[in-house]
Amino acid sequence: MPISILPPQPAQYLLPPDPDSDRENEKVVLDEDGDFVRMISTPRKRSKAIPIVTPGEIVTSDPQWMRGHGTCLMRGRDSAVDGDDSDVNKLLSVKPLRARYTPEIGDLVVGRIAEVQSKRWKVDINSTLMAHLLLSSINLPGGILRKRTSTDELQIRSFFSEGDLLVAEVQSLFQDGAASLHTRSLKYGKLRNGYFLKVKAGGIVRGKSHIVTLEAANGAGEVDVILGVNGYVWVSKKVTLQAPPGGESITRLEEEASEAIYSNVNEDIAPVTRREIARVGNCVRAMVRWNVRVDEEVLNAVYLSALELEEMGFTEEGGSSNGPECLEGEVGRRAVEAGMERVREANSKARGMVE
Amino acid sequence: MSQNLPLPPIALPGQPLAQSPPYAAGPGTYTTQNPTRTVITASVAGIPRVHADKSVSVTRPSPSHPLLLLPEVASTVLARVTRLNPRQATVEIFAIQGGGDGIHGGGDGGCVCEHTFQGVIRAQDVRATEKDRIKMLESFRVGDVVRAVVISLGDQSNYYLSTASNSLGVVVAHSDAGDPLHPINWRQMACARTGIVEERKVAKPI
Amino acid sequence: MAPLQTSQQTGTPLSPAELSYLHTSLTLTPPIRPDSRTPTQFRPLVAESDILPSTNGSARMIWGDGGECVVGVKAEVERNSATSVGPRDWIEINVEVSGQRDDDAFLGMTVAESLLVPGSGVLERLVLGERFHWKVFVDILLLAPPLSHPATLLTLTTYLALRNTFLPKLISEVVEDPVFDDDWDNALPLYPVGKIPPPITLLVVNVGENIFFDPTREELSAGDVVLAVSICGKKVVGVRTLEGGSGGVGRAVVKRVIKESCEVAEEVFSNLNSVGEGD
Amino acid sequence: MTTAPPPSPPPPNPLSFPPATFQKLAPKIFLERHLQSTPATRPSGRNPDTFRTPSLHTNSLSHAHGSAVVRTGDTAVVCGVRGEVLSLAAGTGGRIVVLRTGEDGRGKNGEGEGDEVRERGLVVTNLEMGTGCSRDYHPGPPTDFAQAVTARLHRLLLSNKLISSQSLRILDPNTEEVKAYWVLYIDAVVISLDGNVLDAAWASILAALRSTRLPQAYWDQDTEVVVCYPEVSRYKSLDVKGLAFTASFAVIDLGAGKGGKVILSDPDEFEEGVCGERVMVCALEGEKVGWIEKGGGVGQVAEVVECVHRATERFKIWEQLFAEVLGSSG
Amino acid sequence: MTDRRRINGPLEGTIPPVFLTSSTHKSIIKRSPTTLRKIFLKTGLTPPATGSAFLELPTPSTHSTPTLKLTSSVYGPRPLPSSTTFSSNARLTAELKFSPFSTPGRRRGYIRDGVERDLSAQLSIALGKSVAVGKYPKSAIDVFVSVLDCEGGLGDAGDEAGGGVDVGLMSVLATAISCASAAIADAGIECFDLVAGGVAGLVLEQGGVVEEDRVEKSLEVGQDSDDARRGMRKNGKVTLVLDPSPIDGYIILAAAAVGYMAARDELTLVWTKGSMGWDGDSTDEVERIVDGAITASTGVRLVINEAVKERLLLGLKEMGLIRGKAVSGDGDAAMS
Repeated sequence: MPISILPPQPAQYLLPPDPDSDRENEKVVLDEDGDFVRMISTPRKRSKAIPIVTPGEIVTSDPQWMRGHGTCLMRGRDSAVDGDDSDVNKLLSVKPLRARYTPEIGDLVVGRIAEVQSKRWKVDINSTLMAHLLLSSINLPGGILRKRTSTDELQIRSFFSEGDLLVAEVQSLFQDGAASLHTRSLKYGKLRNGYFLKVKAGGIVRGKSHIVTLEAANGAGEVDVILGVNGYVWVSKKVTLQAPPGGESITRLEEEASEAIYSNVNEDIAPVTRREIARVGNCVRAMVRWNVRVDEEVLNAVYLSALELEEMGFTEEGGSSNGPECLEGEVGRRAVEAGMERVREANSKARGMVE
Repeated sequence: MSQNLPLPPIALPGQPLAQSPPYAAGPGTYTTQNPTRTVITASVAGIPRVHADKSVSVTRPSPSHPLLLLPEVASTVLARVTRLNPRQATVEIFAIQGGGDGIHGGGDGGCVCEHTFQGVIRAQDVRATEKDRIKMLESFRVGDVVRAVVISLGDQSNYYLSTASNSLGVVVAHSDAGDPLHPINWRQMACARTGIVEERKVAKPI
Repeated sequence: MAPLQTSQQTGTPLSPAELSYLHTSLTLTPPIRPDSRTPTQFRPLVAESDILPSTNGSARMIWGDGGECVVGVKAEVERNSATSVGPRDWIEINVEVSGQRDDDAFLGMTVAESLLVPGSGVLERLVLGERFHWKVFVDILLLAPPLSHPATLLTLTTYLALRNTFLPKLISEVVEDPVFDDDWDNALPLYPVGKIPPPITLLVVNVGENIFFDPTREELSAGDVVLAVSICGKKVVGVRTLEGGSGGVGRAVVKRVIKESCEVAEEVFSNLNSVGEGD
Repeated sequence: MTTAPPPSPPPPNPLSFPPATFQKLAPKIFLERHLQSTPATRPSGRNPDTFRTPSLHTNSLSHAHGSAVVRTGDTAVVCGVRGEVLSLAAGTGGRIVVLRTGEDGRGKNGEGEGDEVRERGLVVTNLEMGTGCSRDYHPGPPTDFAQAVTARLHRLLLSNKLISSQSLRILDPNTEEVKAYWVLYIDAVVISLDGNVLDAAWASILAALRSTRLPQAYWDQDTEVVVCYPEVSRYKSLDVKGLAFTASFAVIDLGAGKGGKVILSDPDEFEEGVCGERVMVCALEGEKVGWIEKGGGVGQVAEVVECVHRATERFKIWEQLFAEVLGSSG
Repeated sequence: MTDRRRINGPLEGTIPPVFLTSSTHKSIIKRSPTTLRKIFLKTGLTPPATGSAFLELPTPSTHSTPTLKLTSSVYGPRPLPSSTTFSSNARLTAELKFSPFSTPGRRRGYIRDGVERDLSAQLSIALGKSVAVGKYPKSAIDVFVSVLDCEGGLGDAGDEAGGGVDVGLMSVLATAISCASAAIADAGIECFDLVAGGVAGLVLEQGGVVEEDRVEKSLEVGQDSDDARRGMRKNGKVTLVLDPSPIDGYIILAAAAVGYMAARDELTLVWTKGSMGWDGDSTDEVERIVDGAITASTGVRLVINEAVKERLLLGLKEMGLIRGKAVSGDGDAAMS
């Protein structure tokens, strides 16, 4: 079936899998512009119904709460604030679900070069303001110790030019909130060998690890997923740096790698790897679609569930012409649900072991 | 000149001229890949020629619009200074004298641009030595005509130019009073009428 | 100016590596689309019709990527004008893309050309006796432009709205001023079942030897040529070329694109016709 | 490489450039050098008092009532004249002008005629330069220059009273009342521009007007509309009175002792860019002058007199060309 | 819409003349369906432009029939306006404008309308795919086409075309492509191939029944409309006409305009109007009509080739002349 046309339905969200898991203190609420928002530090012991806060709504008048983002004070009282959870802290904020990304120092972001200036790049990181990347904040080919010369300025486009994708860390913030990025690490830099997708900024959890390596199925090798905190995601074939057989020094290795870091040419990627890259991308999209925030553990689980679903032959009901890796619509929901189930099981098992 | 390659007297865009293995694509041509072979094809209307190095080129005979040149890295250009500040001089490039391995760069005299291209000469690119002691006001004045070389395509609005060579620098200048200046040495020019000496980064007269 | 600008608000291009990855994936046999769809598979749509009670026909569609389109059809009685303008003006199409100042020439033209194709028979149904006719206003509002090109979303919504457009039944004589039956149950459909239906336009992109339907924005960028094929029933009623790619495309590909569009369109029609039947 | 006419000061700079580069480098000096040679020659090879040879074609457009293409050198203008009907019936509220054609003596109504054309706006002149005719003009709203030239053309047309309002009136055949007017839309489209657009545009307008044939129209009382006879044989030529031709000049001052002021007839784009001082003379039949414009500098009266002389010479060339192409029936 | 920067007509508004009986232009000379009209094409008529061309169709023209006349000029590569972002490719823009006096019926305004925007966009697509934009970084290539005269059939109000598809705009676009392509070649801008425009139409032969009637009737008696139409078309009443003119008086069922690069056998533009069946066999209508338009454009391509060559030969001659002149001591000037 080439096209599926569905009747409109009220917005659906998958509720957090386990009332007792860590994930539970996140709720879906409505924010200032009537968008859906997600609350952090939502009350644990409150009702199970999705609390939706609308602008102007008084959330609490309890003075022990501190006003955070997305809230304001009205004549001494907090408004648009909700929550009583004290185990994190007393700061209360309402975060819109659909919003631009607000950069914070230390965030790992994926960005796209929007403009090249004489000594810096302007980078689109899904924020209201373009991020800056200074020529001095990147690794130059020829090793870390290489001195920056004025020739580099003239060849600034040979490092990054308009449209190029990169992964970087937010190094500092300017007065106006614009981020300043750096790529001074081998794990940062230009992106190739893969596929870029964009989800809403709130879809990615700020967590420990944003560079996830999945063992892909069907002999596709390893797939790297870079989950930018800003909602930009890069899925690519894992490229391992082959240590030369002589066992040379690590600096030599770095130098060699850095020669290629600004290459625009992809390596050979087998079709089977491409297929799994697409599937991983679909998993991320489906998770965000069904409001499950993406981190390493859940992504892994959802990916496995998606594979299982394919094995079981479950695609769109009645349809057979869909791509087997496709996770649009109902299939995606099933995969995400199964993945969440998997996480829950793992969690309870782990708890069992502890107990 | 080469060897019995039958070329048409006039080539038009899209017209196949030669096969690539023996011959190479020169200015005014491009190559198309067939499954079996690579064909050198004309990309402008003009006279096809085979050169000694087995490259095939197509040149334009039209006298009114001989060449379509764009400033490229390494091409020598003539530019007029339009603005000056301590860090850089903004210029408009009005003639390209070739030099780069430009696709149309066959002509010796280069070409006059129908439209001027904006460029900048940064302070550090004025001369090759003592770069940190360069003063823009002692190198150029607004209205001077400068011979310079393109060092980068630069950003959306400016080409980056350099005059860091003996043959590069101011070639035509006028004094404050409007009299023409002529070069005395590499850093000074004098007025023939009044004898006033002004400072410039002077191009060595050819 | 450029038709694609409506969908690519940011002029930033894709990176060379990204483009080459996409291009290679899409030229494989079988091709791999970034979202694993098969070449002829569309992204799911949410659609409903008869949403605006004060119109003669209306529909709304939402695309997964946030694109949303509303179409309202309104009919008014108009006296045949003395300076013969011809029935071509009896249907007025207005495309408005939110956030865009000019009306979109490309989209408007595409819809108008396919809707008013000679032989469709729709203009004949607008005749009201000797001196009057229906004047139909088709207002197409793209509330939220989708990330890819809006042509498909827009024409599918228009199809739904027109399919559900009813005109009051004329009860007066041919020579009289028109008087209508005020019972809506007796109203006549603008496109009766069995007659030639309204057209839809499918966007098709080819990459190498492969042809893709409902392309996403990045698939459009990687494509060699993008065609908008309008289909009405089993007939092709218009083909237009969209911006994209350098270099031309072989005639065999163009013919194949048109042929496959017809095949795919049949299924799209049958799905569209079932909208609203479920409830 | 040879050197140009002897430069007066000793060459302080031995650098030499190809002429095209030199022209761009120092346009004024380039022009001066050319004019200081003997005989004084302009960069285009013309003498200072030589106009470019004009060519004229008429009636080559299918949908205009009159049309002409004028080319002088590299400046080319296409002009189309199109008549549309302005109805004076209901809606104009009491502004119906009743004029009996019988008593329309030229002397008596001479003044009123021009005013009728002017007041009702029966002539609509426009000059379009956004056609890619030259690198400086882009599509879109007309530039200041285009607007200024349009205004000058419009003024010339009205002030020379070339079009009699009589030929624009559409009458009720029974009462001989004026019920409607023809409005002439005169659109001059510049397709190639190398200076002096005014002369070429004006000539194209005049030729287009003289070639204009309007359908025979009358006021139909029953339907209250203006109706035209379709037969081409019943089309009538527009009554264009007399001839008038403009001649434009640019003036450059080479300085005392170096040749003084030089008047350049029919300047091209490059010369217009260099010379600030301009003169325009509109010459009429019988060695009369209809309009003189002078600006951009201070000049001797003799200069203007010289221009007038050249303009009357130029008039004869145009007159002959018009006679050849349009026939002598003025 | 009033335009304050132009002189406008009377505020009351004017209407084009209304005639007692409508006179329609019908061409007297009937061509055979596969004969193309003769084209006059000359390059270099707008010397200030980098490249230019003038096209007239048909030639020789007679006073009684309307003609299609357009000029095209090309500028560039020239610097992009400073407001645009860096581009490693040239940006090609095309602007097609109808002159106020070019169309039948009403006088056309100066402000760009939807038809002009649409044709301009299609023109830039057709040409842009042929130009080697990668050779000209940071530059703009601007193509202008002015339609001075056209044959009608534009689908405008008051411009009836006998119930079929209007091919006026299609032939304007196709000739604009050819003319602009010649101008691009004249300019010496590098391109993969020259694009020629061609139009073909499926025409209901004289005496055939206007299609909609037939469809309606067959539906009423419960027949499958497609079968009826296909039957009708297969019975030989439908002919393929190359280069149909709006004044030929044909009833055109479907028409296609293409931009075609003959040396590479590639299409840069396809635009069809009217309904075409696709019944799978090799003789179906889409195939016929696209192939027909390609055939038409191939004929036009030969004219473009000749026009471009002619100008080149002229250039060669001029070069000779100029060399002679330089020897006699004119031309160069020393710098002071």
